[in-house]
Amino acid sequence: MSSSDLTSERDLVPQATPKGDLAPERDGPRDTGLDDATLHRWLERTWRTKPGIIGALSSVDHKVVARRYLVTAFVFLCLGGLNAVAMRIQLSGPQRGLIGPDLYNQLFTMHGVTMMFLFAVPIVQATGIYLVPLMVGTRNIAFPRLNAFSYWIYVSGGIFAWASFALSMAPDVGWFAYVPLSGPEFGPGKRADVWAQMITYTEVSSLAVAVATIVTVFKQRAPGMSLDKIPLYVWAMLVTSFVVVFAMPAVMITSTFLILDRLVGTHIFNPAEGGDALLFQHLFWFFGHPEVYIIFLPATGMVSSIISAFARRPVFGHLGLVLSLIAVGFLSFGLWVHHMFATGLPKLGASFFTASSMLIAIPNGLQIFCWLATLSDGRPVIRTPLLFVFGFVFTFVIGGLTGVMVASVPLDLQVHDTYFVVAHFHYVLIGGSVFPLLGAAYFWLPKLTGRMMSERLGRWHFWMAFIGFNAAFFPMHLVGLWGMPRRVYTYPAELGWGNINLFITAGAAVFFLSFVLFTFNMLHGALRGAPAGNNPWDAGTLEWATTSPPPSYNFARIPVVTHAEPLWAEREALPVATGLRVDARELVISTVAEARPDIREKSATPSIWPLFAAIAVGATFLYSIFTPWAVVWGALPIAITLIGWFWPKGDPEDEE
Amino acid sequence: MKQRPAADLSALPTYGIGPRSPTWWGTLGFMALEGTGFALAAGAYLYLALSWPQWPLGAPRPNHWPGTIVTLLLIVSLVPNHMLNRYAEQCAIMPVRIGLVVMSLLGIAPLVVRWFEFPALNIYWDTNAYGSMLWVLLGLHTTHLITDVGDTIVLTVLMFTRHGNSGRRFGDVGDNVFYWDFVVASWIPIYLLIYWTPRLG
Amino acid sequence: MKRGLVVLLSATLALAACQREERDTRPQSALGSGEQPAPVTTLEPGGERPSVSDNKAAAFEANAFHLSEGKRLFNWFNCTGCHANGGGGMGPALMDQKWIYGSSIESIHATIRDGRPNGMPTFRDKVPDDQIWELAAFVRSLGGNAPSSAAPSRNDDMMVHPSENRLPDAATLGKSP
Amino acid sequence: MFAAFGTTCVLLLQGCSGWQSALDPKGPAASELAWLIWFFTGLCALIWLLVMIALAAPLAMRSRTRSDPLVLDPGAEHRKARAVWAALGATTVILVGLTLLSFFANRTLAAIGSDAELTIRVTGHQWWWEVRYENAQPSRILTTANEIHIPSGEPVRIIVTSTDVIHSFWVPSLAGKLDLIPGHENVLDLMADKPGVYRGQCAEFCGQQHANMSTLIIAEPRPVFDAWLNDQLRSAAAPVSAEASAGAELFLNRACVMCHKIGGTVAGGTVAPDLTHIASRQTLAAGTLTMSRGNLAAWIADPQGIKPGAHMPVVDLNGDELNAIVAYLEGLK
Repeated sequence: MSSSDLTSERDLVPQATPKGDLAPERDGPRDTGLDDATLHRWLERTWRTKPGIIGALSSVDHKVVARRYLVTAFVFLCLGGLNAVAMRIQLSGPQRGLIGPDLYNQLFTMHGVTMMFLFAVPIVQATGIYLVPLMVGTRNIAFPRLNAFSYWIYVSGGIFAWASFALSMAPDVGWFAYVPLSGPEFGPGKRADVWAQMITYTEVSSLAVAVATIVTVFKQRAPGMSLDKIPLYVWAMLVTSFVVVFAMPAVMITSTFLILDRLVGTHIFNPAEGGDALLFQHLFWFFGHPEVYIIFLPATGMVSSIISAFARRPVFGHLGLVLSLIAVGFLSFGLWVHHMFATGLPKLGASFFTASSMLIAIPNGLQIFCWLATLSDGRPVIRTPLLFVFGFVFTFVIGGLTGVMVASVPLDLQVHDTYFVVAHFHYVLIGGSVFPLLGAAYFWLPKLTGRMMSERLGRWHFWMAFIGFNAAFFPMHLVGLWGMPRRVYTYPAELGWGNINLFITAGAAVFFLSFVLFTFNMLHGALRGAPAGNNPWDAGTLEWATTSPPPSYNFARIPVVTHAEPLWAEREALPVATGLRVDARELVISTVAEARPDIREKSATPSIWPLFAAIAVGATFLYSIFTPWAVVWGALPIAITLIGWFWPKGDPEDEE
Repeated sequence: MKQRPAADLSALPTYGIGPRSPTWWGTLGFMALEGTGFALAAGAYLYLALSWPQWPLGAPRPNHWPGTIVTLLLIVSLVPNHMLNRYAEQCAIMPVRIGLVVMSLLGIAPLVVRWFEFPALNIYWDTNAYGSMLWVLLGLHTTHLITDVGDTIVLTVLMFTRHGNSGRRFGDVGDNVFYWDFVVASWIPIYLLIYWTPRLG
Repeated sequence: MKRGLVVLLSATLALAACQREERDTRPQSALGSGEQPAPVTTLEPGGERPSVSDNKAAAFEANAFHLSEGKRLFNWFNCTGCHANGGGGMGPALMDQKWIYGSSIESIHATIRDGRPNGMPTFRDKVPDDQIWELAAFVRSLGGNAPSSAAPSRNDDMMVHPSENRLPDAATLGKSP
Repeated sequence: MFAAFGTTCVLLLQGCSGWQSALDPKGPAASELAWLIWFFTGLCALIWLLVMIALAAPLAMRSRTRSDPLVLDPGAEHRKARAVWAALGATTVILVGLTLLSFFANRTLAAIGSDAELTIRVTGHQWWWEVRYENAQPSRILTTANEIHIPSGEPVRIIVTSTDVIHSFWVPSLAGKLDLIPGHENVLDLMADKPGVYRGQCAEFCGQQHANMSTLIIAEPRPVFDAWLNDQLRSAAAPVSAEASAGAELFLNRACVMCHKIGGTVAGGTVAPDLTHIASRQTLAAGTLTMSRGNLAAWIADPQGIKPGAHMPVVDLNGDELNAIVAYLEGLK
């Protein structure tokens, strides 16, 4: 991107559109000409989250909702991590009797389910909920009540899953819960139903967030932020949200089919009556593979932001990176079968999926090359966020290359469902997503809290996490090749896997401790850290234009964007738009491609109804593992809460 | 950071209809994900149909008449639906009210006939996988239909209150029209799949 | 965060009162338990017999795992040979609400263990006691006498009758003898 | 870090001698795959090293003192573009190469069993393997469990399926894995180059005792194999001692007979492993225990302690009864 493509500000003059025979528009005070203090008073009164418990439960501020999401997801990360530690202790030696198979199976299922559905997807979406509106220069996410609703549904799904774990009825069928093991005959009790319904909760919530994110990026970008000026992180979230929209329905269909088979006796997966167990795997992995990219793509956006800030230049190959994001999004739907190479599919068909799996390595490779090119100008500023990016490249490239290995049909037959694959996907998911997320935490938490985290502790944290992670997961490649299958609660001593498993457990302990350190650093930073200021890293995107933490209205005046790195391009004074009302929640709706300001639309006011709706929907989901009639009985409260949600209350926001 | 005013937005309108409004895009997003769900359910049906040479597993053919009547009703409803859309664009309150009442009735009518569609499938959901898939497909679309009819009825009531005569509400009517089109469009492939693919074999 | 934890904790405590879905594969201690309940008479016409003061019944009759194990054993031990999936054949039907020797799990357990006149053999030595309890619990569920949240779902077999978890609850229908 | 890799390298050498290792191939399919694994690993390690050099190189440079991040050197940008294009081209070429390589490896694997004489049907159960040697003459069909004898040096066709949940048949030293799926039949061809015992394990999570569902492939020269097969086709040996006779009596009158089969007796259960020649096997309970008098007794006395969740129940037997049954089973060579 060169700096020559500044949008002429003349293009931004809005074109008034003729209106119908409506009552004359009621009007209120505008921000034009107000001094900063008055403007702040007005906007704060209009946009704040009201005090008190009801006010807190009614909040629709994207930053408040995102903070809740982040904290909740972090809690689930810790719980999932504790599961992992328990499993590692059991596996630290052959024939250990600490944990029996019944508990062990629940542990690894809860670990997978928690990490995938309650940590990874929510946390990348939460980061997007927080950052995307700030980065595109708007005052709230699109459909803020839907956003609040999504959080309540998510947290109730999480509580549901963990309460069932506390009751010893957690799912014990693996995070992909293959039938027939999870089916009506071999999965007695409610354990598999808990899996199926927990999926429904979390998918409803992430679909809602995805739609809100897409519309925010399409319609709420600051004036002048045409497609070529959208930050890479926002592109990544946009593509991710599209992948969510097309992938998540697959798992909802899968879990619905499963629950129907279990509850009302349909035969969708029953081979004796014309069903097929493999159909489950096709449907699940049609979601399951894109899921990996739902977790990974936002991380690439974080990496681009961090690299750009510390290499002190725009990322090399902006267009190439955007195109590769889109390419990965598309291709991610074409490789689900590589999870099923051992099911005995026709050889030629399987080979096609080898080719498509290899193909996705090309756009991913392009991203890595562009980042390396960005960094190659000279020694970058080495701070903790960038260290985690280095850790990301180190580990993710290993994960990507072992991904190329498992994409090969014959090779996969030796490593499928062994610890090699466990190592592979942890390198991809932790290396590819958790390391960037940790970097992002050091990078953006000062924006959330207004205070810096300790750099020294950050470096300690990085090296502990890096060494612990590699020590825990690298040897798994080997133990997998030596024949150790995944999901075994014990193994015989004669196979000689004892020492290496002990070593892995030690690595896992170090990795776990690094998170203890991280938690301390976060809390310490949030309470005692040095003040961050608006833009501690001198980065170029819009979230750094406002205070840390940002006010409830994000920006006192909506920025006008002239460059992909607006803060670098406009160092003297940031161009802003005026003319918005300050007594109502007004934000700028712009056109999809060029981001020409088009409408001054009202954003929804706080409401308690999304919480009520979430309770009604959640109760219906919970009840429906016991009887199909729950859907009928639940429809009434859901309808009532939705009417309460959408019915106009006479606020200025509703009436125009 | 210092700021300089660069654009004055005070003359912008306060609502927009169709693709100009975020709600329209939100509606489109939900259509995309629901459409994906339908497509996958239909894909599951076809997957099973192609895996079993003796599909539909010896089951009697469904009686297509209730389904055909629903289809005709849905197609006919498109005409008033689009008239309603035009009135909403013109922000004409009375014709919009009448149009919504008509659309509510035209939504309830196929639901009534839908009640007779389930027995006309001539098979139960627990007889075999073919029966299961028919009930799943029909059930999915019925849920869809009930949701949108409920939505239309609430909107109709809303338009008769003092909140009705506002630009945003007319935008909502436009989105409701848009969604009904989707309800109709998603039915056609399901109709063909349920009633006509078993007749092919 | 605090709020989340409090909610989580209180929900956990509230639910801890519910029945846990245990999968006890060794309900009685493995070795040396030895003692079988004292044998009862082989003839007990109609009605309930006094229940054994043994809490086996409670542990088995509403536990999903034991019910599903009972269903598996019902097929494995070829109970269907006479009772034909519960519909009855050479032996009486198990799905209706007629119970010749009582519908309590103790009565059914006694029937399987000690046998009954007119053809029901004794399985006292052939089937371990816990498995008899599992079978008895399952047989009860065939007539809708087990809670639907614990009763087995359909098998991956040909469909012969609606699965036990979909049967109308005999108790609430007032059909229980 | 280096310590970690050093340790793993040492451990790597130690692990190569395993009897359940993909890196210790004992048959043509596994050899082909081991070669493929090493080739991919080598190439990937090289690529990874190049990326790491590119990543570390800027650390050795001087830091840039440019004040305006938006002023870039057009010449340098141009050189970068060329480098990125070159890397992308190389990536594409390598990936195409690897795709072709795996395609041809697949063809090699498919060719292995085209002329197999022996067909074995392996059916997965929770948590053991039913093994049936197919034969045109019904009387020569052999059903056994958990241990698969094959003739060495010749291809064997294995047809796999399942009657309950999905399992996966995997003997790493001989071949890649293949799933056993109810309602599907899959075909795996394998061959052991030399006589030996190769361990395999279920590789698809199948419930509580997934960890204890292993199998042994015992490859023997053809004559030994034929002798074994003929031996196994015989009915069970009659009890020789008084204790064993008592054991046989107990076996037929207690819970054992409900599930197990012993050829030549009335015990005809088919839902559990066939015990006609159980004492000729090397392991018990699908590889959970080695075969010995003590382990047999332990297994019968407390199966739920050894393999919790397995379908073998705890049967109420007193010490004498237990010893008698063990004595009987021990004689079933």
